[in-house]
Amino acid sequence: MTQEPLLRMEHIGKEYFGNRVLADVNLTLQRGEILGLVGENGAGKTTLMKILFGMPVIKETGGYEGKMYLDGKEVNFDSPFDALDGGIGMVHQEFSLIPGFSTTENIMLNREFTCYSPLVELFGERLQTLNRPAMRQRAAKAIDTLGVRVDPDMLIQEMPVGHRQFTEIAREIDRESTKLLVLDEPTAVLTESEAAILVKALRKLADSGIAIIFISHRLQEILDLCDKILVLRDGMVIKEAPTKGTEIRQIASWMVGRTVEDKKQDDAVRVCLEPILRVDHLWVDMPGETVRDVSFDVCRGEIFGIGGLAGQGKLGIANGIMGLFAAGGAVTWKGKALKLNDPHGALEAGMAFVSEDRRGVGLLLDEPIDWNIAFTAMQVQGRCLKSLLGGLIQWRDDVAMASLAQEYIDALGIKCVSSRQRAVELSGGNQQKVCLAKAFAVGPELLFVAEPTRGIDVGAKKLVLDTIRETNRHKGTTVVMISSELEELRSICDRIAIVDEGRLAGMLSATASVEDFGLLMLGAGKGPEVAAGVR
Amino acid sequence: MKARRLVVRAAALFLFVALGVFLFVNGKGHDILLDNKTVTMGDQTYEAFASALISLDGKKAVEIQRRERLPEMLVGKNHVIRVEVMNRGGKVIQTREEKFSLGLDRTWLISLPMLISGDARWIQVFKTGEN
Amino acid sequence: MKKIRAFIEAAGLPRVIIGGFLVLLFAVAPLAQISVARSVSDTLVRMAMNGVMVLALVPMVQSGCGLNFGLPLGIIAGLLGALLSIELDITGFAGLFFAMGVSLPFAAIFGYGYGLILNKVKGDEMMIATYVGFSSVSLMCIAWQLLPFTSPIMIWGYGGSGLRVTVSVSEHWLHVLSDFLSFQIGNFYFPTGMFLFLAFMCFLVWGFFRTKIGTAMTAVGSNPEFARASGIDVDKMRTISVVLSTMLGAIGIVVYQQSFGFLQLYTGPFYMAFPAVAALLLGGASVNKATLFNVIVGTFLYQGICTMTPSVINSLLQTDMSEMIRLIVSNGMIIYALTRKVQVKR
Amino acid sequence: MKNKSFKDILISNAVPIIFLVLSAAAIPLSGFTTSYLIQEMVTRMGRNCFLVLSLLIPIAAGMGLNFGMVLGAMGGQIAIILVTDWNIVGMQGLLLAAMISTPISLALGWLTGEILNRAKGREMVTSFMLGFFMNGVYQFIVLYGFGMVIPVENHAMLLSRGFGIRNAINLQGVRQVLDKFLMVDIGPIHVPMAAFIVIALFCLFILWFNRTKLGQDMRAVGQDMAVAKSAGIAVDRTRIIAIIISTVLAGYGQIIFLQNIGTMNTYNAHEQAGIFAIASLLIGGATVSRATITNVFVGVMLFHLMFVVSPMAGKTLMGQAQLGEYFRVFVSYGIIALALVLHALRRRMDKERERQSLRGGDAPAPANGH
Repeated sequence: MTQEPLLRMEHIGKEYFGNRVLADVNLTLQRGEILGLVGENGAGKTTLMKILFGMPVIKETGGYEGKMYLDGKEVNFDSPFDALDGGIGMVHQEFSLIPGFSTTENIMLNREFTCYSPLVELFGERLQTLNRPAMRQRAAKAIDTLGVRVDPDMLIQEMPVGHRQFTEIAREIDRESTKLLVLDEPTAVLTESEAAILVKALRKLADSGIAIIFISHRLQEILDLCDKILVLRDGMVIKEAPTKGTEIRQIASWMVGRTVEDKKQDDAVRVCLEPILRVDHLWVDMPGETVRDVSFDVCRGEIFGIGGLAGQGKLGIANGIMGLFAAGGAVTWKGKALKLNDPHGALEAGMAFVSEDRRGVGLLLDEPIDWNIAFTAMQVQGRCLKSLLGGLIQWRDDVAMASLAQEYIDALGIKCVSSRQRAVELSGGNQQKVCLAKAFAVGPELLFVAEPTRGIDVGAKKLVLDTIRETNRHKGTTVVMISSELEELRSICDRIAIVDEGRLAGMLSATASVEDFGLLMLGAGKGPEVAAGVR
Repeated sequence: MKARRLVVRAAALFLFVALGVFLFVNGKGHDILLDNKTVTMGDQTYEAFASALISLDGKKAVEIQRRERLPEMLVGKNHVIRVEVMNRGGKVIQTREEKFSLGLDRTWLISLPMLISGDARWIQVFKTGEN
Repeated sequence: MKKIRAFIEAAGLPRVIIGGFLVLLFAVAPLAQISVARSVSDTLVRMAMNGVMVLALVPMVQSGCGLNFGLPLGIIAGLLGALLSIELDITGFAGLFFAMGVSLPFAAIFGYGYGLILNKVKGDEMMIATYVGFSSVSLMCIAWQLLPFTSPIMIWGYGGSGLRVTVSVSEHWLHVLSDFLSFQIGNFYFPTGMFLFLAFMCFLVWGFFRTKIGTAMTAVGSNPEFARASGIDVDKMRTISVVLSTMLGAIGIVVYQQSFGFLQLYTGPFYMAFPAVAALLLGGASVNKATLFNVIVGTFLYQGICTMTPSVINSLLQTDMSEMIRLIVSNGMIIYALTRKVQVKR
Repeated sequence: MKNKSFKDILISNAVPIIFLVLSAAAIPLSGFTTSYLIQEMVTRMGRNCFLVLSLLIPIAAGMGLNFGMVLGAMGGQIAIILVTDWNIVGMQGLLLAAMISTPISLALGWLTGEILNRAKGREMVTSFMLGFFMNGVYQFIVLYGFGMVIPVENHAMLLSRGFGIRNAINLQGVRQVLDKFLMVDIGPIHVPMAAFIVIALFCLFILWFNRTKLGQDMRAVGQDMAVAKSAGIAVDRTRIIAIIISTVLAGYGQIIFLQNIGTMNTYNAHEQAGIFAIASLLIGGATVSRATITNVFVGVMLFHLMFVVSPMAGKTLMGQAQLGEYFRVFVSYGIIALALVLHALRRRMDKERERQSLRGGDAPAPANGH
């Protein structure tokens, strides 16, 4: 008779607004077992954990399918607090610590030990005074359990990142009821030595009977730490395997291995005529997408892809060159040095950018479509303006704006009531088309497109990609496309560079094997042979 | 536990209100008019006397002459008045001490002749506009 | 029922309530032996008097700098212009336009500095604007004492030093704008000149927001990140809007003064921003979106309440409640706008 | 290293130091004697510290300067009007005023808290406007309520029309009862001990409060609302409690202030209470996000030193006392403006630094050169 597993998830599925993100996921976890959960961005890892943790967003978007059992009892958490009570601790990617509090105060946050004070009878529980010595003792014990050295009295804001991570884990395991700990990319911010300490600490925890779900992109860690791995791709379980006997290469191919059925439409071998854009030692300070040192060339007329996992810096490249975030290094455009940190200069030089942050940067949500499409062209190139008083005053030409907008509404098939409709009222796909139209309206020689298909439905995805290809083929626009979806890049690009930890991990032809890409993305394949093509 | 807390809170609220009432009564300032005029109440006439020393609550005495009306201030409810009637030579000829308590009205009139004669109506609420 | 709800939604609840209240006031005015024609006329005069100052808030709202509680800065510039024009003894239209003309460079300089500050404190503009306004007014209190003006109209005759608290414009340009082309029918007086001027200023602002820069400014207010990505210098646009707001404030106070008859120095400009802000919000503007329509409707409603409550309520209830009603309506309006869910996007 | 920390101390205490220097320069110009100045300072400390202390708790809860404290002051004033009318005198009157102000301030504080929870991120400007708004309501109550709805016995307090409180009322019943209760003479200086004892008790309360669970929760909420919420702290409720405490205490503070002055400016005493208290706190070196008890004492002292000295210094310097008076008004507003600007700048710099730390350690140094 087998022991009832600690956690059993059966046939879990989830749809967001008709968009399926998880389908039929099964998972079991024994006490003291460590499960490595891997998958590309958007594979459904986070959603799965949100379901487990009872995040309100799941309920608000219509709940989930399937059943969860904890200790053999069916559970359905209404809120993260229920999940905590149920014995699930979660360490999120972003720190959830109070910066001005000490380690002890953070570990004991809202679970402080208190002493009775008579005023409680009058004004309620919260007028008890804190029992700091007891708190400190308890916190020190929790830190000890991890087997690390963290000063219980040090303020979080003065701590190295690694210690913050330990503090957060200590808080989760300090709860008496914690049976299962979920760690979402805990090592992403750690140095290698810190990560090693963490891995050791987690092992120790598991030995004490706590089950752990460990999410990471660093496959070596997964192999070192976990008992078994679960690979998710496109919301489905691709593979469940014990770590013993599994190799990084295998995992990588499971993760990214979609068969390329999408044959290239024009297979003519395209040769690089001349580099139109030359990037030397670029660094970009974009929060969460830091670029450290990147050099590459883009050829005139090609579609150049930049791939890599989220947070590795691929988005930073475009944002940096377009002047949206502080950048340094040298960028040469058509033989001339491009001034960095100057969005106007980049636009004037003939580049355009479709931002990944559609609603934040890409659109004027409260303004009509024609404003959105014509604005950049008007401001940079003086289009859609009419001169009054002999050019003294430049007035907005609403008619010209409307006709320009209409042109793209027709060309891209933007579904809207009229060009006066406000952008906020459009669907995601149509908003993306408006963003593209805005970039096209400038008539760029080089177009940066970042995550063009994020958050839009399948039909719209194809349309958007086709539009990009069309522009490249017929207008001769050079395109730099940045995407987390490798398949998308492979279907449209000529060459693809993979970025890892703010540096170029390698550059491959779009026809290279999926495994090679996977290895580069996971930072496991740094070697001379794949690094060919990197200048 | 819950019940105890409720009781404690109710008691505190009660104490709060009680203290308020206590302060209200005990801290109320009253204007007292000491009156040494001849008054006629019904068929009875009380003659004012030449002068008297009056002490309220044992404080230093003040002297009042015939047909005078002196304002004094008292705080709280219960008080003692002591009147020493003097003859023309300044000699005390009669002493009388009375306890009295004041209601919530602000201004009170004490008729000294009536007090000395023992008429119970010696202290009355003084209404502005009358007299 | 549905139609009514839709109407309320479209017009905004406060506007409906205040509008209804105003209609009620006009309706009961005859009962209180108040001439409706006279009241309407008063309302219009005050509306034209204050219109430009309310208009002065629009550029900053549109560029995302929030409500310009720092309007006193513009008012100070306007006062300087007006004082100079009186000092030089220029009368009539010449004096009025001289005052405006001279106040503009002052306003531009003040606005520029003020804009620089506001660019450094994005997100906290309103509170800082309020105190920049307050402290500049109190600083000018010192200046009014020290500035070497000599015209006997404005300095204390004896026993005091510095400028008077109120300086009359009656010998220079009282009502020159108000009376321009004005007409009177019975009790009804219409200050045509002021309305023409207000219309002209509105036209200028309207025209400005149709220019390339004006369009860019609107985009900055709507989404600064978008504007930056389109190559717009966001800080520059914000500075321009602040300068513009300050300049309009300067012109606004001169218009106000020629109708009011006095310059109010010292603590006079202290609280002048609040009625203007309340009027704009009453007109349906939000913290980050305002139109000329909001200006006109808001000023009319607000000044209507200010004109009607003293006369009607006083004569009906025999008490003067107007000041409180004004305080409650105007500040209540501002709080309502601040606590609305739709907040300034950053 | 040591040099740097000295410089840091100078920078972080720039505001109080500047004021100290300014006042030091102005004292000889004013011509006041030392003993006069000390007496003034002692009196004014006793009068104002309580009001300023009431600002501390919302700052700890991350709600900035509580411009809504004027609501508490209004509550205190209404209580004082009632007590004066009922002619409850002496210590009893003072205590009763405090007791009456409590429920009023409680309600007003709750209202403020509710409204501020709807305006997160712009608490200060909202509480500021709320002060103006409630000023209208206060006027309504005092000008019409008293004598019409609330019976007033003492007709001397009413306007001649028969209702509404006069512009200035005489608080003879409670005048300086707290100050005189335990007046101790130290040399030529009269020290109102009782007032200082009350203030000391308040300080102890704050210190004790900081050690309670509620105080801990407030600091957590003040530093990071989202984290506090995810840890299960009732953020909105905690914020409301912070404002309620501040409002109630501001009511007491205003009562203490008024008993010292002895007369009340019915229609603007509360406005001044707010502005002077906030300016004092800031002059003491506090910021919008951090204030200590020391800031309060230093601030009250420096602010009032300037307040006393500047008219006479103005007179000596320029021949006009009026100038000095304008100057101190300017300083009150100017210091608030400056503190707000500095706060905004610092917040921006912190954000910047946060980002710098995200930047890879081996990235080329930014800013210079590029």
